[in-house]
Amino acid sequence: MNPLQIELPGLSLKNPVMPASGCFGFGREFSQFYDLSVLGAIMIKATTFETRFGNQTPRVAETPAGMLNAIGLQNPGLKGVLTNELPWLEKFDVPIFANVAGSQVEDYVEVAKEISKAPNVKALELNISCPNVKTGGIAFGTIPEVAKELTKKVKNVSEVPVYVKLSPNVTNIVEMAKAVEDAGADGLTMINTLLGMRIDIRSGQPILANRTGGLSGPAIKPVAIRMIYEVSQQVNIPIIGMGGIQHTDDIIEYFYAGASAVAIGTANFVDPLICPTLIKELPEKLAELKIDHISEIVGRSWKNEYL
Amino acid sequence: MNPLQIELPGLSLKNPVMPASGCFGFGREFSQFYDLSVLGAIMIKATTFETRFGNQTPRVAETPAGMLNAIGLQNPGLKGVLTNELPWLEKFDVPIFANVAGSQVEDYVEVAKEISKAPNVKALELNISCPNVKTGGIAFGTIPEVAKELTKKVKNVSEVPVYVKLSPNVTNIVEMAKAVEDAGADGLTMINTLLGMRIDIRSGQPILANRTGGLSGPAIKPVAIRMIYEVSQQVNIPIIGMGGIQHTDDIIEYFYAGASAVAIGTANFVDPLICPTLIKELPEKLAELKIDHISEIVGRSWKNEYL
Amino acid sequence: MIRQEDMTIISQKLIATGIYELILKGNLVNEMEHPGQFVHIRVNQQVAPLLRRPISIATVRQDLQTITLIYRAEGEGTSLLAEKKSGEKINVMGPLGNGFPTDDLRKGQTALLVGGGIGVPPLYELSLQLRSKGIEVIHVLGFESAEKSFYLEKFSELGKTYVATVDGSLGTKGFVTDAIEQEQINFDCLYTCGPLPMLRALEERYASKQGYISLEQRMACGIGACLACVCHVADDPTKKKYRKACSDGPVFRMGEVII
Amino acid sequence: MIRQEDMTIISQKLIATGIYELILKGNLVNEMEHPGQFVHIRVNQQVAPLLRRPISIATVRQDLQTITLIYRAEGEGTSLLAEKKSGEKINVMGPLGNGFPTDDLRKGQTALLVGGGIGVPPLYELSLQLRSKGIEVIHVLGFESAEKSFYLEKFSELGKTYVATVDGSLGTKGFVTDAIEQEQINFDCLYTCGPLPMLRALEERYASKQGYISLEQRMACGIGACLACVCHVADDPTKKKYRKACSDGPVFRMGEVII
Ligand SMILES: Cc1cc2nc3c(=O)[nH]c(=O)nc-3n(C[C@H](O)[C@H](O)[C@H](O)COP(=O)(O)OP(=O)(O)OC[C@H]3O[C@@H](n4cnc5c(N)ncnc54)[C@H](O)[C@@H]3O)c2cc1C
Ligand SMILES: Cc1cc2nc3c(=O)[nH]c(=O)nc-3n(C[C@H](O)[C@H](O)[C@H](O)COP(=O)(O)OP(=O)(O)OC[C@H]3O[C@@H](n4cnc5c(N)ncnc54)[C@H](O)[C@@H]3O)c2cc1C
Ligand SMILES: Cc1cc2nc3c(=O)[nH]c(=O)nc-3n(C[C@H](O)[C@H](O)[C@H](O)COP(=O)(O)O)c2cc1C
Ligand SMILES: Cc1cc2nc3c(=O)[nH]c(=O)nc-3n(C[C@H](O)[C@H](O)[C@H](O)COP(=O)(O)O)c2cc1C
Ligand code: FES
Ligand code: FES
Repeated sequence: MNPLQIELPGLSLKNPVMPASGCFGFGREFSQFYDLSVLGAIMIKATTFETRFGNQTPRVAETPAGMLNAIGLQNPGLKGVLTNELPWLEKFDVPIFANVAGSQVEDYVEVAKEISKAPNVKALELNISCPNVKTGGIAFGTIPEVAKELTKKVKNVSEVPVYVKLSPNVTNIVEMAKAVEDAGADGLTMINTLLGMRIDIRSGQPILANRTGGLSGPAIKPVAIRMIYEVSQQVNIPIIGMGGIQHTDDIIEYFYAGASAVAIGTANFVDPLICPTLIKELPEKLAELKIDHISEIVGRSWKNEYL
Repeated sequence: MNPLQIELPGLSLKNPVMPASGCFGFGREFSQFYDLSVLGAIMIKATTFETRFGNQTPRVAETPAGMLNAIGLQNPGLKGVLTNELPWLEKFDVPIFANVAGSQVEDYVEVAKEISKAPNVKALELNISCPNVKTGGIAFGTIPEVAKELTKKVKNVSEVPVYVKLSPNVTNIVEMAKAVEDAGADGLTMINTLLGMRIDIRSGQPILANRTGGLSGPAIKPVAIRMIYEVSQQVNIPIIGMGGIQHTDDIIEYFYAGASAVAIGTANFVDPLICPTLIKELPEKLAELKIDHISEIVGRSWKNEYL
Repeated sequence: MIRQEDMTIISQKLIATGIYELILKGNLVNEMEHPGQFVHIRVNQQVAPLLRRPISIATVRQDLQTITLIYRAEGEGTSLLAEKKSGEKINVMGPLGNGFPTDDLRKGQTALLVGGGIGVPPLYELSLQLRSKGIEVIHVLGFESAEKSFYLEKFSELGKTYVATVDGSLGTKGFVTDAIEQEQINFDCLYTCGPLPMLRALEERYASKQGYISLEQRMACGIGACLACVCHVADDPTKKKYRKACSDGPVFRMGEVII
Repeated sequence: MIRQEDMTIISQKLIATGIYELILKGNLVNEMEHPGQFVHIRVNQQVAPLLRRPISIATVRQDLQTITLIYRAEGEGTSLLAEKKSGEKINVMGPLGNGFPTDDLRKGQTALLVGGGIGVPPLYELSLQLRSKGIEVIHVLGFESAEKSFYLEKFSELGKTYVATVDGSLGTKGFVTDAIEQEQINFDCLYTCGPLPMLRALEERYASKQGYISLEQRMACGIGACLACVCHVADDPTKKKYRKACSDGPVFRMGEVII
């Protein structure tokens, strides 16, 4: 038995480790380093209806154990992704999560409808939480009713399961999670980045051209773990956890908190081989901890709470 | 002219650097290391009406560039603080911010009323944002209307200016800030800790006995800077900034973001001399950056935005 | 007085599987007197690991101005510490806490020193000081396995030394309590340091005896300011009295606090 | 092919105020060909500093299997790098990006190499390679001050070398553009690397000439995946075309991208 094999709504994965959206492009660059077929899945860069250039540079800034980014959803647009990126990815034996973004409901719906027809797209990841887009973006991710409506509309048109990516920049993450579950979401992915800023000491100005950006990396892991711990106890759909994962210990921590799979973002920039390395090390770590199958430990931190 | 001397509602400080509440006890331990009179002010440990033991241990856990704590407002209670702690602090030439906490409105009001009469208490810091107390605590800090009501009631009884300490665990920090400004708050202190968790790999259980805790330290600085940047543009009361300060560069960054003074929390645990060291180094840093007086640079990041 | 100092590493040696012996030199040694006190170490100047690490003082050599620490390299901080080489400096705060009282016993009486794993190191200086007062010492040291045991010869030079290992690879198979019973050891005062379950077992068995336990707690400040490391006081119906392991402890009279 | 390797530090020297020369050895050197390419360095294995640091390759010695990097120790990452000693290992990813094309010029033609501050290093390998093709090289190097200048003799050995310093402590007082005008330098192709204002000034003045600029941008991945380092393409009315400094650059034909 493969101790890493997992089943999620709409897809069966050879392992629970996948690169997070926006940290892996459409895979081309990383295919120089390894065969992408080893991955559990790939979450591709956000796709919007129109081609987008995104924000001005600088678009990244380092922070203590973290980084800020304000890429601004740069992507080749629905047509570009359907024509050039997804077909290229077909040569790998790996399911794709298509990260769907937009400025208005119609954009999301149109992208979801079309991209969910691509043969290797096995699930959508509804990005209602990108902090770096001025129009709309963030509101979808912070008002439960709005998130619910959007999720419903996307569910109506999608040919594949829909996962909703939650923003951590909210007072009540459980409320958001329940709203999208009610709307029919098949799963959750969390967390997106925390809104942050860094100011340059010489110029007195924010380093990012967009001024604020999204905080990712190890710094945010405790916030992500806490949110997954809270949400996983209150919903009945699986969670793909992310935020600062660098080691197999981090993966185990996410599972204990309540995640059923994990995604690796920022760490890909530090070590392009991080995903295959973690996939390789994970069975050993499980053996060391006397865990037969990774699914056993989903939510262990709260399932054992009253033992 | 002293380039560090600043004026805040209700107090005139010889410098803008003070230890943050809960990270300095009532000063006794640090008085072994240096003369507390060098400090701009002292924010003492939260005082509640009753004596509190707080949470079970473990109460702290380390995280990447940060730490979690769930002390649970352990303190000797109003009477203990008035009898033993504040009189002892009188031997130092340093104004005290009394951090006021409670589980219900009446507690806050009672503590505020009495503690604001102490001769060395020059301001109150209303702690509406402690994430580690089960009853009430957090709600005061996340619902604008509730925060507003509480602030009004405390303002009514306080003999000294009232600063309100904001929680970062909210969707809209500006809304919270405006609510307490409307209620008559004289200033803001921000940020309190982000709610987080860490799970032990061996046991599968959260490290903290309280399960969740408050994240502090360098990891949270980008979030604090962003919030102060947003809030300082929307309110007319001064902000005392805190979150991960370790170097004079960090202090400058907080001022650029919009803070008028700063507090040092977690760094006191790493280096008990951090406050006097930063106070000593700050004039040099200002000279290097060609800043005549620290007040000049409050909000520079957004004041120059359209130059 | 508690101070911070950049102490110089004189030597760093692997003495058992995962266990290092670190010798540090500096003026701070002048302040160190009591066995059972500890130092708080900053392993680097970066933001991670953020907090200091508490490590007991295993021996003090005033003549050489050195202290010896023995620690297990396991997590992030101690693993980084293990990479340091002699000649490098390391920031140390100390001495912290109150040590084991050695005045309760008279010459000729017997002290039983019971250590478990990384609780063993502070007992070495304690044993030295008790011996120098003419007190007889018996050691019972518990380890996971033979390969993780250390300082057995050194302890043997000071007094009878029994060992228990969980896997039975050395001495009695089992826990220190098994060894004590097996050897039917008699003593006037118990001194112990190690994992909580061990301390609890000893406190229960020897409740009627005089003894001191050294308590491990997760710490932040190490000086009594943050209240991370508190424990309840025994027989306190208000449940509001407390002691801080860092500044009131880490050594407490058996029965003084709830463990 | 791009790879990661733990390269060995052969030497690390302070060569000017705040400027270090670092020589690294490893198999990765086999992959390095083009002047203007860079490596992406992980200064330690901790979580902070989190990101790699991009540093240009200043020279390659295939025979010795070494590369030389020249960098300014200023921020957190480069300051930690400066503490490393020979014998230590350091994780290097590279070679990254496309270098300066050297095929545009014929033997006997003249190349003008203009560098500013830490933009100077990649020009050294470029100069070596141009010279080996029989192309004449002229260098104009700008620094803040004499004490921050470096490699002047080495450049002089390859061709005429003019210096400009902001404070006038060496060569022409002012910027590289002042020096070029003062010396009335003629050339067939311009190669330049340095701060943005310098690049802009050169592009403006020599718009009609052939030339290549090497662009600095804040980077995360360094391999073209994160889109941190993009720039707009010139003459693109849609404003949606872009180039990535890390993988399409860092060297661009003058006028190709908006800087
Ligand atoms: C008073 C006292 C004396 C000690 N003396 C010794 C000694 O002589 N030799 C020795 O090997 N160990 C000793 N310890 C335990 C030692 O402090 C921990 O093993 C060490 O802090 C773990 O750090 P790490 O970097 O390996 O682990 P990490 O997991 O990286 O530590 C993360 C955080 O948790 C804390 N922590 C983790 N485990 C423990 C623990 N068991 N006790 C307290 N804090 C912990 C760390 O201090 C740090 O803040 C002592 C502890 C105390 C409180
Ligand atoms: C293609 C390329 C080649 C380079 N070649 C050299 C070289 O040969 N020698 C040299 O000294 N410098 C070079 N630089 C600049 C060098 O990368 C930065 O000076 C360095 O990253 C700053 O790191 P730090 O740790 O000192 O600063 P920190 O302030 O700690 O850096 C924080 C973050 O900002 C980034 N950053 C800060 N300043 C710059 C900058 N000027 N350019 C790009 N990123 C920056 C860092 O990479 C890091 O991600 C090059 C940059 C690029 C893009
Ligand atoms: C440079 C960068 C770009 C990102 N772009 C996207 C994106 O397009 N869509 C999305 O849903 N999340 C995006 N994210 C968020 C990540 O997918 C992930 O949720 C977050 O970074 C936390 O994981 P990490 O700490 O492992 O990076 C981006 C993150 C980074 C750092
Ligand atoms: C151990 C600990 C205890 C704290 N106790 C209090 C408290 O009693 N009242 C309060 O308002 N804030 C408390 N805080 C929050 C700090 O005052 C400060 O807002 C926060 O830690 C961010 O600053 P820092 O990153 O510099 O620590 C506490 C923080 C820590 C780490
Ligand atoms: S560790 Fe801070 S009070 Fe003990
Ligand atoms: S640095 Fe990531 S695309 Fe250039």
